Order: sequence, then C-alpha cells, then structure tokens
Amino acid sequence: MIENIPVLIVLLPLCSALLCLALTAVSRNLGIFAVKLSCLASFVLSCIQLQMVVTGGTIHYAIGNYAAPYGIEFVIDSLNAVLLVCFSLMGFLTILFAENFGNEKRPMLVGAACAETALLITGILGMTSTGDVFNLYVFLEITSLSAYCLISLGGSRGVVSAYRYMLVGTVAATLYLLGIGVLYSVTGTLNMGDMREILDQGGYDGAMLTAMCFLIPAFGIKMALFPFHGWQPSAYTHAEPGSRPLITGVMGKVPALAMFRFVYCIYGTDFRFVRIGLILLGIFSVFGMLYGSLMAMGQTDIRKILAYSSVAQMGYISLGFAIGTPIALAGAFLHMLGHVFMKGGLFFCTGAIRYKFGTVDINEFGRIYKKMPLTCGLLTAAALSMIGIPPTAGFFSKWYLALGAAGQHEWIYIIILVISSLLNAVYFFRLIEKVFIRQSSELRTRWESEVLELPLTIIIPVVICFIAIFGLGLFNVRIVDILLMTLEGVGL
Amino acid sequence: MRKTITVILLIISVLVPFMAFDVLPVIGDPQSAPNTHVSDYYIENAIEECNSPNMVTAVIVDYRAFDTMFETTVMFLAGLSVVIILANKPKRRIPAHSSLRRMKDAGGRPIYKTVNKDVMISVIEPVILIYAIYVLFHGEVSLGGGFQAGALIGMTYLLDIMVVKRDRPIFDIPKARAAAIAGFGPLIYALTGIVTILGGGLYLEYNKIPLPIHHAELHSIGITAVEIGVTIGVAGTIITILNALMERISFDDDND
Amino acid sequence: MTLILQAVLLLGLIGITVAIIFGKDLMISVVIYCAFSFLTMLLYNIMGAPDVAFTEAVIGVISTVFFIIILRSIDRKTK
Amino acid sequence: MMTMINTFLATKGIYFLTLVLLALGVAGIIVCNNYMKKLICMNVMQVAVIFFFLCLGQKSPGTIPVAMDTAVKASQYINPLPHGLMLTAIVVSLGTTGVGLSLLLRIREKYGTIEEDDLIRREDLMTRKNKDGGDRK
Amino acid sequence: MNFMALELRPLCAVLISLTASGLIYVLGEHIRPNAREGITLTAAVLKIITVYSMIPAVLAGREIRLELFSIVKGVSFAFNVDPAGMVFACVASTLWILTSIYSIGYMRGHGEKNQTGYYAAFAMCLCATTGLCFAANLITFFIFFEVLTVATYPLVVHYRDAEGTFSGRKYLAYTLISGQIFFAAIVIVYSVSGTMDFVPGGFITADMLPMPWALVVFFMMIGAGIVKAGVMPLHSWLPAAMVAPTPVSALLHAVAVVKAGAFCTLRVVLYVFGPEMAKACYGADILAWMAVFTIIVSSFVAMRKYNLKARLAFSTVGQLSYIVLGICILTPYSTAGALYHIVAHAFMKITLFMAAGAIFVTTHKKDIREMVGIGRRMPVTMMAFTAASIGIAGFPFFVGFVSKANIILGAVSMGKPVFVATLIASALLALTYLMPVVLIAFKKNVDNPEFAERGDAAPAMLIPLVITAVISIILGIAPNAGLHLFDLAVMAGNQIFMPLM
Repeated sequence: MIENIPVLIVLLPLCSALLCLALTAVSRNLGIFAVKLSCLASFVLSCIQLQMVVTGGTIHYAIGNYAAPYGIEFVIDSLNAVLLVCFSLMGFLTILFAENFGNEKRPMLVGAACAETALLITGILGMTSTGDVFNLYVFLEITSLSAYCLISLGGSRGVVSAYRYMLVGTVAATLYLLGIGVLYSVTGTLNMGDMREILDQGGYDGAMLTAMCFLIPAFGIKMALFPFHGWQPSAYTHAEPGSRPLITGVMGKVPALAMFRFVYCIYGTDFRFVRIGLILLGIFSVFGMLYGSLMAMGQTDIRKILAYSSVAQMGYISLGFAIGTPIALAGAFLHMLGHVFMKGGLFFCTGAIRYKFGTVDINEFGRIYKKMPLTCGLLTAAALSMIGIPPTAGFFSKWYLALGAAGQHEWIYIIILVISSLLNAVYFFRLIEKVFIRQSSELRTRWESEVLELPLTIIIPVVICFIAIFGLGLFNVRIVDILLMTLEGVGL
Repeated sequence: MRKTITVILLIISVLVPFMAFDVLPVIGDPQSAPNTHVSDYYIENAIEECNSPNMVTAVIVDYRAFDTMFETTVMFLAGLSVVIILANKPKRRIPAHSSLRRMKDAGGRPIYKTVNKDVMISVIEPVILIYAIYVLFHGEVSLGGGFQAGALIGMTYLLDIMVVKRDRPIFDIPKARAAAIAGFGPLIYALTGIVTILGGGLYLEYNKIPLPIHHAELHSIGITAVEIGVTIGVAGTIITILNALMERISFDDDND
Repeated sequence: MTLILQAVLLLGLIGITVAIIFGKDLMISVVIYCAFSFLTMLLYNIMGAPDVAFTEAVIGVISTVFFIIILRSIDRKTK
Repeated sequence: MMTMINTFLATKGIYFLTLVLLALGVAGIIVCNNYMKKLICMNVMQVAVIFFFLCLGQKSPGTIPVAMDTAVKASQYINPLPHGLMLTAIVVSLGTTGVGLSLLLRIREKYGTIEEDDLIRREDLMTRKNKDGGDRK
Repeated sequence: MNFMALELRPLCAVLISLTASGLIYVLGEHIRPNAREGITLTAAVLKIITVYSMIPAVLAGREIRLELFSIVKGVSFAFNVDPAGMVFACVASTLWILTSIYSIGYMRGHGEKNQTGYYAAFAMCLCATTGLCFAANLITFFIFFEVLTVATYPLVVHYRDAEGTFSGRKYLAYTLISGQIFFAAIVIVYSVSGTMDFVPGGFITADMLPMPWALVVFFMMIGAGIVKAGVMPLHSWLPAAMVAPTPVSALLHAVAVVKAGAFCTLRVVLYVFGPEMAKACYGADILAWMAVFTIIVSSFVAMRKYNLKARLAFSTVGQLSYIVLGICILTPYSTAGALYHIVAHAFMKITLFMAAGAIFVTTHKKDIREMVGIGRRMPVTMMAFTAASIGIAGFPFFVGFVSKANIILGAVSMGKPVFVATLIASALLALTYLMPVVLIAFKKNVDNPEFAERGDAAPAMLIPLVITAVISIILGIAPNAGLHLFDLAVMAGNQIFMPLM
C-alpha cells in the first residue's frame, strides 16, 4: 500500500472532485467536506512521500506495472517531492478559503465550483509528479480547463478574460504537443528518462532545437513569462475570488517546473544550443522583471498590482533557470516555493478584505489594519518578502539567485535583481502606506463582526501562509539541501 | 498593424522550419524512430499481455490507461465547466437572430416541416444505441471503444431533442444531474485502479484484480470496466453540454 | 499513392480554412467546418488510423451541432 | 515522376502542408475579429497537430493496428501509439470547444456582440463608467 | 539547556526584545497602557542585565560564539561577542531603558496616538540593533540591518500625516537602495572569498578583488553604512526624519539607526576589508575626506537652523562623521576613539534630544528664537543641555573629550595635519552653534512672562535626561567607570591592528 503513495496523492482530489456533485446533491456540505478531507489527506501523504524520498532516494512508480518506456511513470525526486508538499498544502488552504465565497442559495453551484478547484489541484499535482511528456499534456489540459472555468466565474470581465486565456492557452498546449511530437519523432519514446538517454547519444541537435522553438513559447505562455504574459493580468484580476490564491500562486509555477524538466532533465546542459536558449530566457526574464514592476506601479486595483507583480516574480524564477548553476536553480525553486505562499497569501488577504469590506481599490484601504490586524500582518510580511527583506523567504531566494549569477560572472543579472527589488519596494510600500498610514475611509463591514476578525476558514490559511513565509526563510538551508539532492547533477 | 506583423512572423515561422524538416523522419518509413522503439513492443505484446487484438485499445486503456483516465476527466471537467459557466439564470432565452427566424402559421407552429419523428425515434435511435453498445463491448477486438460509444449515445440524445420537442424529450436529464452522472464515469475508472491496488498490485495493474480467473480474462474485465467508465463519462458530458446550451436559446417551435 | 491523396486532402483542408477565415457568413463557416472535419476523417482513414477517424466522425457531428446551436443566438454576418 | 513526388511528399511536402495548416489556424486566431471564427480556427490548429502526430506513425506498407491472422510481423502494423495519443487529444479538443462555446454564449449575453473590436470598445466604456461612479461616491 | 550559559546570552539579548515587540503588538490594544509599558520596561531591564553580564568575559578575552543553524548554504546564523560589538550593545541597551522611561513621559504628556505600534517598533529596533552588534558574519549582520531599516519606518511615519509620509518615503528610498546595493556587494564578496565571518583586520585580500573592483565593492558595501550614518552627500533623509516624535529622533540619532550605520562602516572597513586593503584601494582615504567635508559643512548648516531639533540633527550629521573619520584614519588609537565616540555621542546627543523634547512638551516651543529665558522655567533641563553641549564641543572632563583626543592622537600619529585641524575646528564650530541656545536660555535681564514661573518637565522625562547628562560627565572624568567601555574600545582597536604590528 505504501508504495502507491505517488499515485494516491493525485487520485484523492480527483475522486473527491468526481463525487462532489453527487454528494452535494445528497447533502449540501457533504461534497465540500469530501474535497477538503481528500486535499488534507493528499497533503499528509505528500509529506510522508517527501520523507520517503529524502531517506530512500527517487521513487519511480510505474502505473499498471509496465516498465518505464512502455507505460506511464511517475518520477518523484526530491525536487518535485518538495513542490508537491507545497502545492498540496496551498490547495488545501484554498479549498478551505473558497468556501466563504460561494453563493449560499445555490448549493449545487458551490459544489461544482469546489469540484473545479479540486480538479485544478489534481492537474497541478499530476503535472508535478509525472515523468511522461504526454501525460504532462493531459494534466496541463486539466489544469487549464479548470482554470478557464474558475476565471470565468469572476463576473462578465472574467468571462472575456477566460475566453482570451482559453485561446492563448490552447495555442500553448498545441505548441507543446508539436514540441513533444518533434522529440517523439527522433526518439520514439515519451518517457522523460528514456528520452534523455536517447538524446544523450547525440546527433539530434536539429530536432532538439526545433522542439525548443516550440516548447519555450508554450511554457512561456502557460507560466506568463514576459513577452507571452498578455493574458495573465486580466485573468488573474478577474478570477473567482475563492480559488484565486491557487490560480495565482500555483498555476504559473507548474509549467515553470515542466520547462525546467525539459531544459535540464531532458535536454541536459551538453546540448549545443542550450546556451542560446538560456540567454534568451535570461533576456525574457530581465525584461519581465522590469516590465512587471513598472506596470504594477500604475495600478490602483490591488488585484492588478499583484497580477503584474506576478509577471515580475516569474522573471525571478526563469532568471534562475537562465543562470543555470545548481545554486541558482535552487534559488529559483526556493523562490517558487516562497512565491506560492507570498502571492497566495497576498490574495488570501485581498480576499479577506473583500470578504469583509467588499473593496479591492487600495485607495479605500485606509487604516484597515485597525480592523484586521492579522490580515494586515500577513500582507506586510508577504510584501516584505516580495521585496526581499530578510529574514523572509523572498530574501533568501534572491540570495541564491544572486550567488548563482555571481558564480557565472553574470553581473548584469545582479544589477537587475537589485533594481527589480527596489521597483517592487516602490509599489509594495505604497500598498503598506495605504494600509497603515492613510486616513481611514468609511468602510462599512459587510458582515456582522464575530469574535474573530474573520471566519476560521480564512484565518487558518492566513496564519499558515504567514508562518510559511518566515519558515521558508529561516530554514531555507534544509530545503535547499533537499533540492540540491536532485539539482547537483543537472545544472551547468 | 499588429495583425500584419503577426502574420509576417507566422509566414517566417512556417518557412524557417522548412529547412529543419530534415530532422523529421521520412513518412512511412518502417525503420524510423517512432515506429521502432516503443511501438514494436506494443504490437508484439498487445495480444499476449492485454488480451486485446485492437492495439490502439490496448495502448489507450491498458499501457497508457492513466492518460485515458484523465482524458475522461477532461471530458467531465468540460461538462462541469459548462454547467458552472452557464449557471446564472438569464431573464429570458436569447432570441434567435432575425436572419434565422422563420414565420409561424396561425396555430403557432413553424411553417416548415421537420424530419419524421416516428422514423427517427423508432428506427434510427435504437440502431445507434445498439451500435454504441456493440462498440463499447467490442472495443478491444475491433474498432472503437468507450469514447466512441459514449459519443454515439450522446448523439442519440441529440437526435432525441432535435426531433421531439426539446421541452419534453424522451429521456430528460437536467444538466447538473447529467454532470453528476458524468462524474461517475471517471470514478468507475479510478475505482478500477483502486481495486487493483487493493488486490496488491500497482495502480491499474489489471492482473491483480482480486478475482480467481486467468490473467487474460482479468485484462478483459479491467478493460471492459474502464471502457464502461469512459462511456458514461463521455455520454454524460455531451448530454450536459447539449442541455446547457439548448436551455439558453430559443427555437422556432418554442411556446413563448 | 496514399501520400498524394493525403496531400490533396490537406490542400482541401487548407482551402477550407482560408474560406473560414475570410468568410463573411458564420453559418457558412460552420457548415464548411463540418466539411472540414469530414475531410479530416477521410484523411485519418487513409493514414491507417480508423480509430481516430471514427472518433473524428462522431466529434465532427457533435461539435458542428454545438456550433449551430450557438449560432442561433449570434449575428450570422461578420466583418 | 511519381516516385519523385512521393519522396518529396514523404520527406517534406506533407510536413510542410501540415505546418501551413497549423499556421493558418494560429493566424486565424490572431487575425479573425469574430470570436466564433477564432474558436473554429482553434479547432483547425488542433487538427493540424493531430495530423502531424499521425504522420509520424505511418508505415508505407502497413495494415491498421488490429491483429489479424494474415499479417504477423510487427513491422507490418501501423504504429498504434500516436493513434492512442491523438484519441486523447481529440477528446481534449472537444472539451475545450464545449467550454469555449459556453463562454461565447455568456459573452454574447453580457455584451451583445462577439466581435472583438466592439467588445473592447464596450469594455472601455464600462471601465470609464465605473470610474465615474467611483468619483461620484 | 542552561539559559544563562554564556554562549546563549547574545541570543537571549536579541530574543528578549523580539518577544517584547511581539507581545506588545499582539496584546497592545487589549491590555492597559501600564501593562504595555510594563512589558517594555521589564524587557529593557532583562536585556540590560543580559548584556552587562557578558562584559567580564569579553574583558577577559574569552570568545563568546554561538552558531545556531545554517542561514544560507555554507554560512550559519552566528553570534560572536567581540569588544567592538560589546561597546555598542552596552550603549544601546542602557539607552533603551532610559528612552523607554522618557517615552512614557513624553507620549503621555503629549497625548500621542498609535502608542502600541510605537512601542512594538521601538522594541523591534532594539532587537535589530543588538543583533547587529553581536552578528558574527556579514549575512547575519545584513539581516538585522534590514530589519532595523524596516522597523524604523513606522517610527518615522508615526504621525501618519503628509509630512511624515514624505519623510518616510525619503528614508526608505535612501536606506533601501543602499541596502540592496549592500546586498549585491555581500554576494560578490562571498562569491570571491567564500567566507563571510568578520575577522579583525579583514579577510579580503588583494588577489581576490583586483584594484578597480575592490574600490567599487568597497563603496557598494560602505554605502549602506554611510547612508545610515548620514555622511554627506547622503544625509538628507536624516533632517527630514525629524518630523517624528522626539523619542524617535533620540533613538534614530543617538542610539540605533545612525550608530548602526557607523557600526556598519566599522565592520566593513576594519573587519571585512581590513586596514591594509582599505588603504590599498584608496577607499579609506576617500571616505575620510568625505567625512572631513561633512564635519565642516554640517556645522555651518547647523548654524543657520533655528528649529532646535533640526540644529541637533545637523550636529548629529557632523558628529557621526567623527566616527567615520576615526575609522578611516586606520590606527589603533583612532579606532578606539571612534568606538568610544559611539558611546560619547550617544549619551550627549540623547541628552540634547531629550531636553529638546522636554521643552517641546512643557512649553510647546520648537524655535530657538522663542526660547529666550527658558532657563528660568526649566533650570534642570537646561543645565543638562548645557553640560551635553559642552561635551559635544569636546571640553576636557566631558566624555566627548576622550574620544576626540584619541582620534586626534591617531591622526597625529599618521601625520595627517588636515584631519587634526578639522577636528579642532569642528569643536569650535560646535560651540558656535550649541552655545547660543544655552546663552539665549539663560539670558539675563529678560523677563519673558511665559517662562517666569518655574515649572520643569515631568519626572518621567526629567530623570532620564539628568541621568544621561550625569553619565556623560562621569564617563568624561573616568572613561572606564562602571562598564570598562574604554578598555573595550581599546581592546577592539588592538585586536584589529595586532596582526600588523
């Protein structure tokens, strides 16, 4: 039984999502309860799995017991074991959080939205675990389809942004299929490890380059890397408030992981054109970091600020990939982990403020901290982490990125990191200023105040994100050690 | 302007890989990489391992059964999404555009003739249904499989609501109910895997279904169970989407 | 021989696509999209993928019906 | 002559045509003003990729991948793997189309149009109205 | 685990303030003000005990080193108590308790709002200051340095008005930019040297960083320090931050922030680059000339300011440059002098600020020209003010003399007459801008009806400022009184220059 953990992590949210509608028809809270329970179980299982990977090394799980190139395989190395823990935790928190945003009068709809979120989690977890390129495509489609739906729930604007995202996302998925088609045409296999072995024999440079031309835009679109980010701000802004932390926090990271898998695990650094790809990636991320921050400065809607800041933060992650030393890659993944909680946390705060006061305009946030000290504490911590103030998670990922850049003598990247964090500081301190300093505006609470400032299902995510931001910062070495178990072999 | 640039870029992007076509295998070459490495294994072992003469079926529901499970989930997801997206209650159905509206006679009936209902309902639909069931259970031997069967069943429903008045179709399933039913399809699939786990095997390892029969039979049972799941999922989804879309739009024979 | 047939069918598909892009009437676009999926089905069959062709045939019908249902609510003419 | 055409098609021609189809699909998504056409073009694009995959699995003397008594050697059957994969891809494309159509319907209900430029104009109008409303408050 | 084990004490000292800060923030709005300030005072007393208890061990030359866990790969989060850090820690913890008492008086007398946030941020600042005193390596130092930057921000914008917001932005702009550049420099230093532990005498050698880059990195690192220390031309946030309440100004100018900047300069010049490298890359020379420029110019600017707090602010700018100059002369004497000037200036300047605050709370006067005859009304306050002013000017038997004399000694031994002249001239300049205040206050034959009646500041304000004034006289007469701070400073100087001799 214990050896089935990798697949159970993905299966539990799936089964609960499939049952959710039927259960909701039986009793209005049963479906949501099942989803919550399964997400929690999946989080616990992924923790156990992380422990297993750390002590026992990489897990290969052959589904249907067909050996690697013939069947589909889950490969859990230390890298995606850590990411799985993080993503499943965020999934669980989002499910908890989302409950507050449903339409009370229509339980079926609430159940359906909950099922969508659970399927999004399934897709994300599956994409993280899989070791098969086509299986990755299927999970990618699950992730995207549920994301289209969740984005479209955010009112009429949401529908339009979802439609645009759908068109662009389908182009990305098609490009991805083409890319793996080209790779398949020269290797005849779909398994990542097998593909690596065949490609390592050499002589496939042309095909690999062609595939790279398809794959970089494909992942770029999905992770909203700079020149391909067009769909992202409006989609993030208008997504359904309940599931927004998951969409903004996690959804962009998984394609980034897939991109890492292709560039470093399948192509490897011996590939002749890998340098060109990395330089290209570096240019994208540098401009993304600057562009995202500059655009975020001009916004007043907090959701838009955070959406544009995501463009910049994605730049940090792809910058780590572009530098390519193990330490920089570790930095990129640490930033990925940290950013899940930072961006997720910021959107938890946004959601909480919206839940209580019904506003998203930062000009109306005056002195909100008097009424919601906990939320504003997280808001501040996450904002500081985005800027990169120690001892939050954001500082340490920046540290590893800068260290990697210094190791490669890419001084320009260090300069860009400094400039970017200063630009971040400009708009995040503007936000903090609004929350703490501005004179109070007449915000009326929409709900009768309870004993706590918020319902428990919002407070738990907020507190856990707060702890995670500092925990990831102070105990980053443990995580980096685990990440390096995998990354040592793959970097430049 | 933007569009022109994009089109030019596209033309370039078509022409540039033209040089790179040498990297792709020659079409029809039996010795090319995709036709040798993994493919040969499937062709040689499909009958023996999976008890399925149709190799495509063997690939999709046995070797790569996990993909298919999520493919069915995608179908369910699409149905669910449509239900959610079209959940808001519009004040009234969108009227058909003037270019598509037809005149009605004094009795309120549309003046054009429709297909003969009797023929449709009594002849064509049963045939399609029987064919669907044949395709479902024969998927491993001949062409077809769960997906096609599900789509055929969906088409039966389609004919049904096209021919009979859509307010009173023969089998009437509300969209949310249909989506809930569609969910059971992938669930059957997933549970098949759980059964193999309980039998001591890995996920979807049909050999380990805890039944006291020969392993080839076990594969047949597993494949059939899975195909049934796919059928339910796909049929349910198509019915869901149809219902959800039809609900919104007014037709000529509606009683306003 | 099959390759030439494939090429001809592909050219047909390209022609249909151009017609769809430049067409002024959505209804016509949808109907020729139906033809498109029929040609695709033929193509798949020629290539020795009857399973895929079968699926495409069924899908082609269903998605065309979807399109036509939607089209009832939408202005047929487009710029 | 015939063999020359065949060789050309087998090495480059079919791939080129597929790529043209794909590019037309992408171009349609970008150029078309009408959201419905964009959706159709999206389907075209997906067909192109499916076709590309199936090309990879072709064998010139080959039978369909259903075991028959007459053909016995492995190399005589057409590669079944791309077929399996593309079945999945087709289903995904149907799902995407369904979701896209329902989104389209919502857009139509909300904005009364599915032409992109009209839509953008209306969105701008809404933004401006919201801003005015905010000021008045 | 024995919590009073010597190795754990630096950690305790940091944690006490941190806990206090957290407690105040969480409980602040729910408990009575007395309880809230009780937390502050308890923490201050505990902290002072913890810090003082380490002095004997440091004097005995024992190494107190605590490595907690790896903070980044290859570098641990470590505390190391050395004489230089000890001096600063003693000053900070001593002044925390005094400033706390004073704050209570000031805040209540003035009826301030947002007191919870104020006390929480104050405790956080002290936590960061103690942390950076005891930090054993660059990254630990940087962490506390940035925490200090952020924790000071709520204090600067305490009044939440437009002016406060503006100076808050200015403060952040200066400190964050320099902090980020500092960060980049740390990365470069770590990547070339592979170590980050502070070593007396420095760990960077010429072959690690060739010449032009050494200077660039030197200034990238020193930038953060001199921004916080207010060396011209990077000083402009400091007068702007005057809008904050007086205890905050006192904290900024006397205890935590500017001293942290000076301390940062000390660590970078003498513990990272080391005297040889600092001299070889000309960094020390350039910095010394910047300091000279600052000392002279700031004095002239101070003369033209009639707002008492602004005048004191420019005085701070000048005095902090003494420390920078003392560090950059690169002799054991001047280093000891510079370190001791941290002590000296802290006590003197905090007296001045507290006096200014007391005047403001009692009579609501800010402008010097309106203070004619105020000595009659507040004799004790003004006596303390006078004593501190004389000390700033460096009169013998006042604490300022000891430090300045040592710096001058160092300059003489290096044969730098310009520096000597500057130091002496600046003493006179200090007299010219501080003495007028005293003279105006005690002007005879003026009957200002406002000040006719005698009514000094409230005891909570009066007592701390008298104590600091008295301490600044005692330390001037006996530099080693009580805590052996001068010995510690000399020890630090010797440690650094020992390998060279």
